[in-house]
Amino acid sequence: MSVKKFMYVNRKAPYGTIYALESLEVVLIGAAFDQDVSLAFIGDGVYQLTKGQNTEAIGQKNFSPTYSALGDYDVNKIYVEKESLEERGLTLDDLQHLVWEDEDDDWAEKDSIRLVSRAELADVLDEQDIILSF
Amino acid sequence: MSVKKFMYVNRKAPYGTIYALESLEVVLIGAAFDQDVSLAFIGDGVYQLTKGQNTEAIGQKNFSPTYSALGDYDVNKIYVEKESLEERGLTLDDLQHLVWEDEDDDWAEKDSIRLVSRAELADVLDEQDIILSF
Amino acid sequence: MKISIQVNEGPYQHEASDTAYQFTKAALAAGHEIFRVFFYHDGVNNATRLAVPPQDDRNISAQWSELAKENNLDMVVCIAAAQRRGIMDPDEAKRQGLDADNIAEGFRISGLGQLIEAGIESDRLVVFGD
Amino acid sequence: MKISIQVNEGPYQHEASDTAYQFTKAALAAGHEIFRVFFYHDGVNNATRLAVPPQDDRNISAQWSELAKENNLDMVVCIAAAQRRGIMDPDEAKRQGLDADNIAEGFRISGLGQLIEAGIESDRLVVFGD
Amino acid sequence: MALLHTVNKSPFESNTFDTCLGLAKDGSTILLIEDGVYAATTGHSVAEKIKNASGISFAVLGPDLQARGLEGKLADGIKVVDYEGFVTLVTEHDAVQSWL
Amino acid sequence: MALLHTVNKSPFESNTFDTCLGLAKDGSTILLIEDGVYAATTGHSVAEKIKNASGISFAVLGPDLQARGLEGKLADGIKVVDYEGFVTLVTEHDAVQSWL
Repeated sequence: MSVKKFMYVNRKAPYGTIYALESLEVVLIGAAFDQDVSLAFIGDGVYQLTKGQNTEAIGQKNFSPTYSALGDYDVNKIYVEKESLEERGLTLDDLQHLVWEDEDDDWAEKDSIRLVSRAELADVLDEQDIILSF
Repeated sequence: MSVKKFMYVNRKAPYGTIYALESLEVVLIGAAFDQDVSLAFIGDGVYQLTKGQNTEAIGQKNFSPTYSALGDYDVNKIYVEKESLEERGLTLDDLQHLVWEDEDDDWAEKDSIRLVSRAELADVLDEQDIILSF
Repeated sequence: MKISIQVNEGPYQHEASDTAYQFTKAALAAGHEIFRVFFYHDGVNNATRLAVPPQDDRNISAQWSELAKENNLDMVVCIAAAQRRGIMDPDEAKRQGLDADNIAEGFRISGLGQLIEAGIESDRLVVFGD
Repeated sequence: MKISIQVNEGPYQHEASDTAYQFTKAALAAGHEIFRVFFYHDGVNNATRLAVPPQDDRNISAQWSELAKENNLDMVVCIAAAQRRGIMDPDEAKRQGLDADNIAEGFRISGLGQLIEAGIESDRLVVFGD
Repeated sequence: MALLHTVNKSPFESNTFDTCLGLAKDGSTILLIEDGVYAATTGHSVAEKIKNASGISFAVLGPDLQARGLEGKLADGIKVVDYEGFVTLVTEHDAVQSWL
Repeated sequence: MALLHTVNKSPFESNTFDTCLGLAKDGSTILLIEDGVYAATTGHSVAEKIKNASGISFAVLGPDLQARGLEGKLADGIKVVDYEGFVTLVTEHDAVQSWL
């Protein structure tokens, strides 16, 4: 069976709604299916990746550490829209540093996050076979 | 017991979500409690009052005729924000003509809808005791 | 002060019920009276006893049930909204000819008049939703 | 063509489930195969059999159940989302030590792998939500 | 490749329509459904954006437009489809992106 | 009379914050909660709107700000409250308008 291009589009902030958490659950399960997986963080979706989340006082589970485990599941194409960050006064430094180890390059550690312009992201979306939206 | 000023704030379009319908259900029940009732339609809430709604093809119940019954329940202070209409390319002519009969004026038929500016509406909101939001 | 709470969204999908719960707890701790918590719209879904969230997550329905028990809270679920969405107490289930019910401890099903009454009787009404 | 559907919201609160239902019906009428309808997030709340909406309103859960029966549809409810929100089939209810279940006819509870599989096996996946 | 984009939010309440428009490529179609149909009407700033998006096709779900009483205000150049037409659009495009 | 307004939506995704700002009178307080707390951070267009709304007091729910990892980006002049402080704000104002 041929491999399909799966894209998970994340546009919602974490904790205010459950979509970020449950989207991550699909991504983890989906990683076992050996498809060509990408994640896009657009609009408020970029807030899912901020450093230093501490949910103790709101009584919800802090699921942000899970993003750093994605590399271990071979989920390493994480597109972050540049314009979305800028509109929100954020830079890459405000986000977690997500990495993966490249088996084909002597396990070199590489960045998972690809900062892309809106136009570049439009091209990436256009190539997908299956787009899951949350 | 003294009469309280109750305000129902409607900011959501009909049918896409249930808030408009269920808000109307509270208003009808609340009318029996002899309080000082007002309704405000702000933002997409103004779409609740459009003429000519026909829900047959989406399979939902058309509840828009209920708005014209509000006058019979002595609910006759219906504030519509002027700026919200204008932003959406609408005028009062696009909305239902809602009326009530004034017992103290020989049952004269009067308009229920009060077209108000944002600043006027801010004053009305400011006077309320209880604001129910949907 | 006498405060009532309205919850318009179900558990987990939106933070509304969490915030309402934390607010209610804080109001009680500060010595205020909670006249009533009214669950409307999808808020009725907070009243299920069949939820089994993961062990490392909170059980929102159970939190409300406990808070009600400890503080003798009046937690009312709108009957019309509950019937639409399948939240049933034993009496309603029987009346509707259903073979099961799912309401959690501490919640009672009643009419929208209870929300209006809460507005009349309370000094403040605070609405949580989406 | 082989099409799968994902429903992210519960009945009534959002139009998503209505639109998904009308779309599914139209796709079947046009001769397409519906590989699977997957209910995720609050979408799992469509699977209750305890809903009793007003007589002049549609019964969304019952509509799905009928459509499934007539067309042999595979309607899958995400187990993790269902456990959080209190949608239970008899087996799950038993395993969790609960005294009731509430799943409607035609729905089955299973894992998220079923959604991925639907994406792999179908020519199109269409998502309905909020 | 050409995507079918669906938008189900009012352009006056949410940034979803603008986000979709920013990421839709020439040759793709944007289908307005549910509360998204308000973008398909005339006389406001959103109508201008649609008029200027020349490389993109626009369609609107007729049942949702009728429900909201706005059939008479439909802007020029937007194709009205029913649920069957929605299905056809899905099959005619290579994939579907639902902007939720 | 002075109202307490709560806003629980991101100002970047929804018009709720702008609507609230347009209808809040001088002397009232706007409390940012849940996804509304993003309005309380610095470095974007919304921060300017808050700075210019001189007659209105702004507060933000600390637990929601911490959850989102944005405590370090809090704009000047916005008071941080916990749930107890939220309750106090409710009692100190004459009524509460939740902008949902």
